[in-house]
Order: sequence, then structure tokens, then C-alpha cells
Amino acid sequence: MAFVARRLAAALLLLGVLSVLTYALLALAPGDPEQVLLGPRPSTAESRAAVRAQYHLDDPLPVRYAAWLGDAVRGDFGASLYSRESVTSVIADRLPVTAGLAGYAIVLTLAVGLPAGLVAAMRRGSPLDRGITLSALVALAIPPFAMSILLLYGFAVTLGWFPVFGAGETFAERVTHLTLPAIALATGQAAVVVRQMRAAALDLAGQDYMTFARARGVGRARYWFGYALRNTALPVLTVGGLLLAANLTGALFVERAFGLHGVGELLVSAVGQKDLPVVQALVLMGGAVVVAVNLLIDLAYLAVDPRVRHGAVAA
Amino acid sequence: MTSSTALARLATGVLLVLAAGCAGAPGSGAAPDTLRWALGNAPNSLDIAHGFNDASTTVQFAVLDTMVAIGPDGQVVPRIAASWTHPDPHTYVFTLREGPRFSDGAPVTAEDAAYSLTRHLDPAVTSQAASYVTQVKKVEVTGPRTVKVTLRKPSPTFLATAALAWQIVPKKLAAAHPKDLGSPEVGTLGSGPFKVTKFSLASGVTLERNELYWGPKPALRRIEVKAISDPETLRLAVSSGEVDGTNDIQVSETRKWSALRGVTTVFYPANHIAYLSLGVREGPTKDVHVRRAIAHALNRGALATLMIGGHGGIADLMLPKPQVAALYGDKPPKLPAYPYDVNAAKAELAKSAYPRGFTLAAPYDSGGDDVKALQAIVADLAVIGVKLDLQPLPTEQYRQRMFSHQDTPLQLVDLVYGTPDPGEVLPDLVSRASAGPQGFNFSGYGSPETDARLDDLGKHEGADRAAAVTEVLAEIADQVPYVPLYSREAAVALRDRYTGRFGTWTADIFSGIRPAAGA
Amino acid sequence: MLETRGLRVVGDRVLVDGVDLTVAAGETVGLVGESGSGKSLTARALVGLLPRGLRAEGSVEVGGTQVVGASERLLRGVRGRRISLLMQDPFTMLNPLSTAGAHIAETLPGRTSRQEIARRLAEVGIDDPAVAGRHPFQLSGGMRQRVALAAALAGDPELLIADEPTTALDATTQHEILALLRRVQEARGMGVLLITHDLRVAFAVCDRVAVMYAGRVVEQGPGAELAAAPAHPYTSGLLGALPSVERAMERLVGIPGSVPRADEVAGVCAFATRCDLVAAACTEARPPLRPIGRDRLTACVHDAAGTARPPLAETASLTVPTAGPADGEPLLHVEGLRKRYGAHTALGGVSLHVNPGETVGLVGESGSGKTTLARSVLGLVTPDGGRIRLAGLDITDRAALDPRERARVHRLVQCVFQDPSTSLNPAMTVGAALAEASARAAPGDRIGVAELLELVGLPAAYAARRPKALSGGQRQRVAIARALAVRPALLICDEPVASLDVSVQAHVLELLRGIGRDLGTGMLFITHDLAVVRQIAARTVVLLKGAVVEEGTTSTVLDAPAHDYTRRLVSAVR
Amino acid sequence: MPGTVRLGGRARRLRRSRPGPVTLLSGGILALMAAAALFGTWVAPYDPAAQDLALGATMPSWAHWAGTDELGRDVLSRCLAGARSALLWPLVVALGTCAMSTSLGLLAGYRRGWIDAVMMRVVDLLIAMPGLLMLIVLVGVLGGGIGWAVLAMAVLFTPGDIRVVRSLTMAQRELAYAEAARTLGLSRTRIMFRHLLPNIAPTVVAGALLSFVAALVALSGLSFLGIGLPAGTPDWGLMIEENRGLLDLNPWAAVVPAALVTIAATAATLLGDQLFERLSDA
Repeated sequence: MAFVARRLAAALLLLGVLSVLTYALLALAPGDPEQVLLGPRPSTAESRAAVRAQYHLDDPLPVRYAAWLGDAVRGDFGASLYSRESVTSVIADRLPVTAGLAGYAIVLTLAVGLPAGLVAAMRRGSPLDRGITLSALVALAIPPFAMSILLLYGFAVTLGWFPVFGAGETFAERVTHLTLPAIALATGQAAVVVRQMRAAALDLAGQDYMTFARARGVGRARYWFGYALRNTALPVLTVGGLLLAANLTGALFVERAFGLHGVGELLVSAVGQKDLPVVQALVLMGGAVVVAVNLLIDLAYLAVDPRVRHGAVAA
Repeated sequence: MTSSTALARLATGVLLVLAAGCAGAPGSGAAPDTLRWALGNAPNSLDIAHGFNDASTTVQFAVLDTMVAIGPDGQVVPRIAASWTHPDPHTYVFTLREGPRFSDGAPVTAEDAAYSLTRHLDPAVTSQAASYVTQVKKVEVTGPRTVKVTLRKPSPTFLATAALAWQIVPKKLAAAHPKDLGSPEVGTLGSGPFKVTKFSLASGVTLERNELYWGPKPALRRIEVKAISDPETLRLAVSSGEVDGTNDIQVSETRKWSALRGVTTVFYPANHIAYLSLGVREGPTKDVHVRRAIAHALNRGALATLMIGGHGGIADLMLPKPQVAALYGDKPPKLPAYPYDVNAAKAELAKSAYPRGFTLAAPYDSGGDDVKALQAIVADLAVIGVKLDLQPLPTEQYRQRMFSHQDTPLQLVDLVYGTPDPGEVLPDLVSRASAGPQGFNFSGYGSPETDARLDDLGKHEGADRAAAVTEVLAEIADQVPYVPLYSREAAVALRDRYTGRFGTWTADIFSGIRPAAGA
Repeated sequence: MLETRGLRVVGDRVLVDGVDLTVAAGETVGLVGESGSGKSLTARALVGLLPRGLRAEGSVEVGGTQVVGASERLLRGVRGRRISLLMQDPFTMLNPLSTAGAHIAETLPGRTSRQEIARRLAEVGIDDPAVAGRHPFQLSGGMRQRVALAAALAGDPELLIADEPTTALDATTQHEILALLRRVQEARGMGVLLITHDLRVAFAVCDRVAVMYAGRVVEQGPGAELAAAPAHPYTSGLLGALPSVERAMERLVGIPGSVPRADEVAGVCAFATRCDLVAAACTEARPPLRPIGRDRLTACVHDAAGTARPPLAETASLTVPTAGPADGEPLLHVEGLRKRYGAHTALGGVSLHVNPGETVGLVGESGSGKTTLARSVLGLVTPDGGRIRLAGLDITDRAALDPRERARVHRLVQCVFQDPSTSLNPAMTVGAALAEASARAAPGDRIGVAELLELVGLPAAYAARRPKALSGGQRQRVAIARALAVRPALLICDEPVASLDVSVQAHVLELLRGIGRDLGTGMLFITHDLAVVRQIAARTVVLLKGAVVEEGTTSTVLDAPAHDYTRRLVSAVR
Repeated sequence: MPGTVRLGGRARRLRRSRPGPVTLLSGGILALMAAAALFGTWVAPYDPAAQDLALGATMPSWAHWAGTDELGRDVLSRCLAGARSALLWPLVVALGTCAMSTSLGLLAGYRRGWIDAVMMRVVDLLIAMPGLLMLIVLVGVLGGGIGWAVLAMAVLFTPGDIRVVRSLTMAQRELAYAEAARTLGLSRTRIMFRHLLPNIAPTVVAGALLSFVAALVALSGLSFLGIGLPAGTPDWGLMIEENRGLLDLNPWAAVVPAALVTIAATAATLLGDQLFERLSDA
């Protein structure tokens, strides 16, 4: 429908702008790719020339961008300068780890955040509420890597409950390996969700239709699911989605601290190695994820909220 | 991070101190002849032409044979070449060993050998090792098992560099993949002690014993090489037994390594030197008094303790310790040195145009671990009024800056050399040829006379050669384009289930490791 | 059926203090009171849904079941089946995410067939079964209230509590909903407790009326009797303050002072401080609610209804200024004004005029375009077409004016807005706001803050207060003072008393009348309340869907309405 | 209307009856840290840059309450001195963000029209960008300079706040008092800043404190990745990175600054929360 089409168009536009920005930025940044290609050893003039020719480094920027774009739309993001592997497979190699980590973290975040927030709202002003709110604030403030190191030394080394590093091979291994990192990643986000959920629930409690529903003796299940859940779902869903997007980038601190070879880690090293194609692709991927999530959220609104469906209000 | 020391190692060749990695498998239970090894960076290519860095070459030397090799005490020894002759200064004729076969069963032919060297000269390959073979004019197959190499000019270091760059790969494969030989997709094929069974940039490399290997059968059946970039995580990995060992150990961290239970850390002299390079082309450091003042102001003793603990020592000559030993035995020449002496430093500075001191830009690799040493140097120089303005740069960007020789008045350089012969080091340091971009003459020091002295190195043998070297060293000591700081040892940490023998010139560390008697 | 004994609602202080009520089956009881009288809390207490932090004491029995202190489980059984609550605002009362049908279905006992839902909708006067599939946002206010009623009734309760069910609706809709309520109540023979601030509504609909004041019931009795002969000074005060639709009154008398907090008057007659009949006995003890004559109760110490002040009844000789110089150029002249918002036409060619010193009433329901008209005259919206002339100046498009003219226009026309809670900037003291305004006046005739406050009958000390510390009425007064600060020739009053309590409303209306009289300020008085128009406007213009349907002197329009919409309006309030 | 108004009043009063101590405590903590930022270098027992290579990293002692780091520098002194850069830069970010978002948000929300349209498109674009990622690429590729980091961060934080301020402004401008101000013919700037701003101030203040916290955490994060400040600068974030390797020799060298960051951030967030409550009720 038109709504979705419009969103899609906007999304594509955004990605376009993003790609231009990063491409220009990277191209204009100090340092030449050929240095990376030839490695940090004295290199002969011929080989330098050969490289410049091979990678069209002497073409004007727009031409190079156009060429890149041409390949990119066909799903070819070029080859990593650092490892001659194709960018797509470099990223494909790393993605599972990060995806696993992000997904795990989201599960933890929601599993902890939603109930905690709800309880806090229902017991507003009580010591429990204060406790939850306060710890949420603290959690919000702990730098992720500080958290990582804390957990690493606490649980992995001192107590030895969890493996120290790596992502593991089998699924079970994955889970145990990713537990600590996921916790480190989830802490701050859970805090956000708690606050969001609490706010949403409080707001809901003040709504007339909630009182009216109870005054009509609407059944318990109906009250919690048909009313409370459905009406808090959207704001929380929104936050959840954005968190998932933030996850993919936020993960890099954690990945670094835990020695996980995920996308985030890849980005940091690629930036250090000036591995332009990889960085470019990663930034674009990050953008794509954000866009996709936002799109999904819009669709969710479309599905849940009749007002949006009938264009009465904008999502 | 290992990258900045990596820079140096990369910068030359055989990387004695290799990088670290990790294995995902749980801590115990693995068969003793399976080794889980940790590197700091994942190997990025199994072909030295595209992966001339510590992580990659570590694996390369376990998989690929070289034409010749460097023996325990630094002399060149046969490998794929059973023997060679040196009829005239420009010519080497190698005779190949009978029997070596690639791990796919194909025999190693003279064709393969010759192509393996020439390909580095082919621009289409854009080999990272190209600069190592620039002195090669042509390579001919002169017989079923003989290869003849003709040089442009006599080079005492050719054999040594051949021990690094001349990795033997099948011509068929290499010719088919000029650009991406050694990449995870293409992989590589060697005649070395191990063969590659799995290579991924993310999950690392798995090696297995090459049953067709012509040499002594390696003790390890299987090696899993993984990467952990974070040094702390790496150490934890070894201590928790999730990997069996690593050789990416910053000597400055040895205290921590030695503290680990169930882990033995062995040290051996590395062909290494760390020095301060002072740009002589422009700025305050153009003034020799300033350079001497700086030399005096540095508390190199404290610096050495900080950076290398007990493993290594202060460097007095601008040569790695093993080379000094090889050349002079136990009596190195007495040359003017600059002991730590603040007053002397101030006095020298007073003679210069900057008696009050000045400020210098000092770019450095923000990902590197020389940062500590730099901070100590900052403190030392501050005492005599020389302010250093540290400029953090991303690794690649710093390398660019370094090799562009642009506004790098003062930088800390940390090199591990590949060859046992000063003939490679000294020209790198002070020849005008290497003073330009891409050269290793970071100070930009040099003159026709110096170049003449350097040429002499090639001509002489034995004692005369030592004398020639001494001349150059004396000049450096007097003019101080470089301040030698310290040279350190290399270290390998092994869990007690394994024992290993490593030396300064060990290229393929894995062949040296075997399960411990008890295990 | 419903019986409360000494019901108290207590938070960190007492809010409702001793309410005794009974509602029998098939009976409609009205609970009347101004804001703060605690009637809504009482309603909540009856269904056991007090806001967090408040608790009920005493006894509330619904069909023999004790509600106070009952478990949530038990209450869930009672609510909907025995007793149900219909709330004030149809726009917030329904779950925005579910359909009308769902609202009904979720409280229907047992099986819920489509026919059943259709039947329930039909019961509340919705014959189009398709409505069941609509979402609240697709329905008009009246429809929503109907759906809400159907939902509230779906559980077939024996008692319905309707808390201000019509306040948020237009006059005509109000009328319909009340009629509907009555019909349903009779059809089902159920008890209804109607809570309202509107005495007229209460008297019109209810068998018995209880008047609440400061958290307690002060008088009770049959509606008609109460209206005729109130037995409590407060009741008669309210009646006195009530503007009449039939005739313009000489003076509109509000009740002096303001409602005390329930806990402050626990031991005395809550009304004593405002009562002119106050005697020693009033403050010695709290006068009990005592019977006087047939099912009449009063909490006043004085005997007999007669002693209470009778409602002011004498007809006023119309003192509202007669139309100004008919020959001279009118002060405000609007011609064929048009404004569209997307598809919706707010103004479809409206023409009217206001003569100098004349007060013109502008009557219409929400959506009739009366506010848009006002905003165009004020320059807050730019009309699509037509002309607005103010004192000879064409102000149709403010942007077109030059700065000097614009400054002049700002002095010519000012406005008093509806909502007292937002009419003043909470961040500014009264003094600052007034000073800012009077600084805009022509250099010659600036009026001081104190003077302005006096003008609207507020002590000069209020200059230091912030809006938060003022009652609704006081805020409106300040808003009026702010408007007068520039000595406008035309004052536009946009429902200035719509959200004020009766007693306060009277004060403000009287104030505005005085201003029209004494300052000779012309007024365009926008309202939906015919009674108010009657009191204040010389001429009245009736607006419907952006068009003028009737215009004339107030008396003719109200007493002999020509257009049938006007007739409906009038009949709705009669 | 009747009743409901009253309930609102009650609910608000309930919420306001939150204890002041939290505010005082967090305010006090921040004040202390600010003091450290201003005078830390004077009170510090040692010169934060003074090294003692011979001593190296040591556990806390009477001489060094928080021990020393690998270069033998006194951790306590460095923490005190570190307060400056650790608080200053986030402060700059917060103020910058606040100033930009408030003025632009007010403008967009009050003027509407094309200004608003254009601004919102840009905001949507910026918001949809993967922020942290851009930050790292930007600062990393352009060469790690704190200036870049701060600037980039301010730019990344602003759009979100603009949206908030804008929507609040749009809500306020429709209220009677704002329209009255317009009918009085007050100037736009006066209405925007004298009338509307005070009424959205709570959110603005809270927002500023939140972006302060975000910047604090983000900057220490950049230092953790080796991006931003040059080595040796006494800065909490950098200290965590430099000393996290010392967890066996002197854990406090890393733990103390980490704790400080956390505490500072928490205090700021709490203060934001409380201030918001207070201001929006006053």
C-alpha cells in the first residue's frame, strides 16, 4: 500500500545519502588505500602504479562512487583491502556472532526489562519501585566495557562459571560463551526498557478506558492482554526495535572486551586498517538495519493500531 | 594491541615474536597431539605476497617450504635447495632436494621453485615482498633440478632474504591466482610439515600434519590457530587453559605471564631493537647538540625495566643484540655513548639554538603499546624543557605518516629484523636511498660518504667487514640520528601439557612443539 | 439496591466525609455538586475504584454486598453485573484499539452473537449494526457515549452510576443522551445514580436529588421540590447563581468565597463561612442531615425551607446595551468569511457585525466554526476568503498590514479564552503578565497592575501570585484584566465561563456585563449555553456548520426561534 | 472537569512527595566532582604526570591511597586531575546539544511552515543514521582528536532533542496563554523565549543532563577504543583503558576511574530525573 511504499522510498533515499556521505568521508580521509594494499614495507614504484590502476584510485571521486554503487546494487561490495576476501563473505563470517549476541541481549533485555518496569509501575512510590528505578539509572550509567571487564573478572576468572572468551562452535557452546557478553550488552538497554515500560504503564493506569474497563467488570485476562498489553505494546516495541538496531553497533565494545570476532570488532579493526570497502559496507549495513527496524516498527503500528491503519494519525 | 610492535615486525620479515589467537573449544580433554594456539590477529593470507605480517607468516612457515632457511646460529642452511653454488658475486645456482612433494602429492619441480621467486616481481601480483627481490635480475631453470638466480648487483643479504620471501608454491596454482593466492577461498598448497584443512578470517586456521612431508615427522597431529585481539582476554584464555599457548606476549607484561600457574613462558633473544628516530632534515632536531641532549636526557635503564622487565637489555649500538654477537662475539667496539645525565643533557642543549627547550610533535599509533614507553620519554625530556606533543593516529594512518617521512621529527621505532646480517639493517637506517618515502631511514640522515661506507659492507669479509660495520656504527653514534634504546627477548607461553624448543631464528614454531612426557 | 452509610474517602486527608445515599430499583437519583465537592470520588468509591492512595471507609452495600474493603475478586463479580459505571469523557473512555462491538462483547454474559451485539446497540439507539465494527476514533462524541453506555449495560447491571455522562457533549446531544438514559432506565427498571454539576439536568431527569458540598450531602429531596423551595442556603445560592434561559436577570449573584476543604470543616456546617444566615449553632457542631417533611433532608440548622433564601426570580428590564449607532460604521464587520481545513469547511461565508459598545452572542455547537471565526478576527488564522473590517481597518490578512497598523489592531481587539487552566502562563506571576500586557497599550492610557486587578475585583496582592495559586474563576478574571489592559474596543470572549462552576460563573458573567456597561467595550461573546447568551447579549447569531442560520435580538431568537436548529437548541435546554 | 481535575491534582501531589535527599545527594556529588575539575590539580597529593618507573604499579598504600599505575603515577591524583577532561567535554557536548536543539526546536515548533519541514527532514535523516557507528568511523578515520569526537557527538545527539522540544513547543503554542500573547502582538522571540521556553524548561534541562550522561559514557567508550585523547592525559575513560591490564597488580587503577564515571553518570541522571519532577510541578 501507499504507506509502505512511501516508507520504502524514504528508506532507500536514506541509505543513498548515507553511502555517499561515508564514501566521500573515507575517500577524503588522510592516507591512501594502496599503502594498505601493499602492506607497510618498502614497495616498488611499479607495484604502486599497478595497484592504483587496478583499484582506479586515480579516477575522480564521483566516478569511483558510481562504480562502487553499480557493483553494490548487484550485491558486490568489492574485496577487503586487508584480506583479499570479498567484503560480503568477510561480513558473513562475522555476522552470526554479532547477530547471536544482539539477539541474546535483546531477549535478556526484554525478559528482565518488561516485568521489572511493569512491577515498578504497579507499585509506584514503593521501596520496590524506588529500587528498580534507581538500579535502572545506575545500569544506564555503567559504561558497557566497564561492565564487561567487571563480569569477565568476576564470573569468568574469579568464579570460573563461564568461558572466558570466544564465541563457541555448537549452539550450546554459543549460549554459554555469549552469556556474559549478552549480559554486559543488555544491562544498559534493560534499563532503558524498564524506564520506558514503567512510563508506559503509569500513563496507561491514568487512562479512563482502563478504569471504565474495570468498572464494567471486564475479565482479568481480557484486562491485562486486551487492554494493558496491547496499549503498552507499541511504545515498548518501538524502543525494543531501536535497541536491536543500537545493539549491532553497541556490541563492538563488548565484542572487543570479550575477544568476540563479530561485526563490531571487524568495524573497529577495519577503521584502524583503513579497509575502506569493509568500513563502507559495514556503515551501510548499520544504516540498513536501523532503516529496516524502523520500517518494521511502522508496520507493527499499522497492524496493531487501527488509527494508523485508517490514516487517522501518523505513526 | 599487538599492532605497533607488529608494525616493526611486519616491517621486516620473519617474525620471531608472532601474534596471538584463540580456540573456542573448552579447556580440557583435547588430545595432547592437538594444539590450540592463539594469535593476536587472524592470519589474512597464506601467501607472503599478500600476507606479509606476523600472524600470516606464522602459518605460512608451517605450511610452505622456503628455498633456504636460517639455522639455529644464524647461518643460511639448505631447505628445498639441497645445496647451492655462488660462482660469481652476481650469480647463485640452487640444486633442489629430491623427494619434496606438495601436500596434494605433486612433486616440487624446478619450475615451481623458479616461479615462486619471479612471481614477486610481477606487478600483476602486487607482492608485498616485492622490495625483497628487487635485486633479482632474472631466475632461470637450468636443469631438471637446478635454478639459477642472477642479481643486478652483489648482495650479501640475498640468501637471508630468500629464506623469507622465497616460499615454494605450485606454479599452476600461483599462476592461476596471481592476486588471491592464499586467500580463504583459494587457500594455498605447500610442501611444509603441515597442511591447511580450514582457513577462515573469523574462526582462524586449522592445520594438520602433512604426512607427505619430506623432513622429520612433526609431533603435533593437529593445530587450531585462533585470534584474540585483546591482550587481557588472551592472557585469561591461556591461564584458563582454553588455549594451549601463544607467542603474542608483550615482554613488558612478562610479570603477569610468569605469574600464571600451569603455564611455562620461555624467553629467547629476539633479533630486535627499539630506538628513537630523530629527524635530521628540519626542525630543532636538525641540530646535533639537540639530538645529543635528547640522548643524554633519556633514562634508558628505567625505560628498559618498564618495557622489557628483565628480558633483554639496554641497547648501546644501533644493531640488534644477536647481530652484534654474531659479528663481534663477546667484545663489541667501544663507541661514544650517551649515559643518562640531565646536566650533560642541559649542557648540550645550551650549545644548541634552543637553550630553553622547544616543543616537538610526536605522532604515534593509538592502537599500539609503545605508548607507555613514549609517555616515559615525554617525562624524561620534559626535565630538560623539551615538550613532546603526542598525536594519536589510527594504525594505518600512522604507518602512512611514518613511511611518508613527513613531519615525524621524533618517533619511537621498534623493529624485529629477519636476517642475521647487519648488511640489511644499516643501509635501511642511514642510506640516502631509503631516506625517501617507503624507506626505513626515518631520520633522513645520510651523505655520499655514508653511502660509500655502506657499499663497502658488501665487499669485505670477516674482520674487515666488522671494521666496516664499526665505522658506520661510529658515525651513527657520533651524529645521533637514532638513539638506541633497548632490545628485548621474544617469549612463548605454553601450557604444561606441551614442551617446545624455540630460538632466535626459528621460523616455524609449531614443529618445535611436542606434547609433554606426562601428557 | 444501593445503600451507603457514612461513606468517607480518605487519602492523606479526608476528601469525602459522610455520604448517606440510597438508590432503589427503577429510581433515578441525582448527585449534584460543584468541582471539589467530592461527588466523582464518591462514584469511584461505590465501584471500589478509588485512585491509588485513597481508601473508602464506612459502608457501601450494593444489593446486599459490602463493597468497602471487599477483595478484588469479589468486586470483579459485582462490577458490571450488579453495578456499572459510565464515565464522563466519551473520547477517553473507550479503548482506542478495539471496536465498538468488542467493547460490548467483552462484558456480555455468556454467548456473544452478532445479533446480540446488534440488539445491544439498538437498545442505545444505534440501528446501524455496522457500527459494531467501527473503532472509537471513527465515531462522534454522541455515538461514543452511546457505545460506552451499551458496554456499561452489557453485563445487565441492576445499578448504573453515570458520572457527568453529558458534560463533554453538545447541548442537543446532551439532551438525547439524557433522554436515552431515562428510557433505558425505565425499560430495564434499573437504578441510576446520575452525578452532575448541572442543576438543571439533575432536576429535569431525577426522581430524587442529593446536593453535595465540601465532601458531604447537605440536602436531599425530590428534584421539583428542591428547585421550588430549597431547604439549604447552599442550594438556594446555587439556584440564585443559575442563569435562566427564560429571562435576563437584573443581577447574577454568585456565592461569595470558595468551597472549603472537607477536613477543615469536619466539625461545623461546611457552608457557614459563606452563608448570610449563619448563626452560632452553625459552628458549634456539625449539623446532621435531618428530615424535614416528606422524604426531604437538610443539613441546615434553620427550620423550614422557607427560611432559606429564595431564588432570585424578578425579571430584569433588559439592561444589556441596545444596538449602537445603527447608521454609523459598525466596530467589527465580517463579510462572507470562508475557511477550510482540508476537506472540512470551518466557515462557509459567514457575515456578522458588532456595533461599538454592543455585545453580540455567537451560539453554536463544537465544530460550528464559532472559534475559527474568533481566531480569524484575532489574526490567529488567516481566512481563505471574505473580509474582516475592524474600526475601518481591513484586517482580513494581518501580514498585509504595516507595523503601525498591526500595533493598532492589537490594541483594538483582545480575547478571553475558554480554559482557565491554560489561559495564563504558569511560569509568570499575575503581575508580570498584566504588566507585559499594559506595556502594549497606547503610551497615553496605560493602566497600572493594581488598577487592572481592582477592575476585575481582585485584591492588588494577587499581583505576586502565580496562576497555580488561583482558582479557575480568579484566573479568568486575571485573563480578562490582561485583555482589558490595552483598552480594546472589541473584546472577544470564547466560552469564558464554560468550564467554571455555577457560583463562579455568575461572578464572571456579572463582571463582563459590567465591563460592557461601564467601559463601553464591544463584545463578541461565543458560547454554547443559551442561558448565558440570554444574560449577556443584546443580539444573538446562531452558527451551524460554518454558516449563520439565524440572527436577531436575543429575545426574539430565544423566544421565537425561526430556524428549526435553533428550535432544537432551545427545546434542549427547556 | 469536576472531579477529574481534582484527581489529577492528587496524583501529582503524590508524585511530588518524592524525597529531596536524592536530589541533594546527586547534586552534592556532581558539585564535588566539579570542584575536583576546577581545583583537583591543587589538592592532588602528587603531580598527576609525575612518574616513578622504578616503583611501577602498586596496590593502595598510605603514600598512594589508590595505588599507582604502571608508570608509577599516583592514581588518586590522576583521578582528581582527570575530573577536568572527564567532565568538561561531556559538559561541552551537553551545552552544545542543549543550545542547538532548544533554539532549533523552538523555531521549528513555533514557526512551522517550510523551516519546520526542512528541519524535520534533516532531523529524520540524522536520527536514522547509525549514530555510534558514524561516530567511530568519523573520529577513527579522521584521526583521533577529542575535538572531532565532541563535535560529532553534539551533532548526533541534537536531532532527538530537537524533535522533543519541537513537539512540546507545538503543544504549548496552541495553549490559551500563548495565543493571548500573540493577540497582544508580542514579538516572536519574546513569545518563544519568555513565554514558551520557561514552560518546556523541565524537559530541556532533563534532556541536557541526559546528553551529558550519554556523552560521558560515549567518550569514555571512545577512549576505550583508543580513539580521542592523546595517551597520558589524566582522564577517567583513558585511565580505565590504560589500567585495565593491571587488574592483577592494582585493580584500583582501573576500578576507581570506572567507578567515578559510573557515579558521575548516575548522579547526573538522578539529578535530571528529580529536577524534571520538581520543575514540572512547580
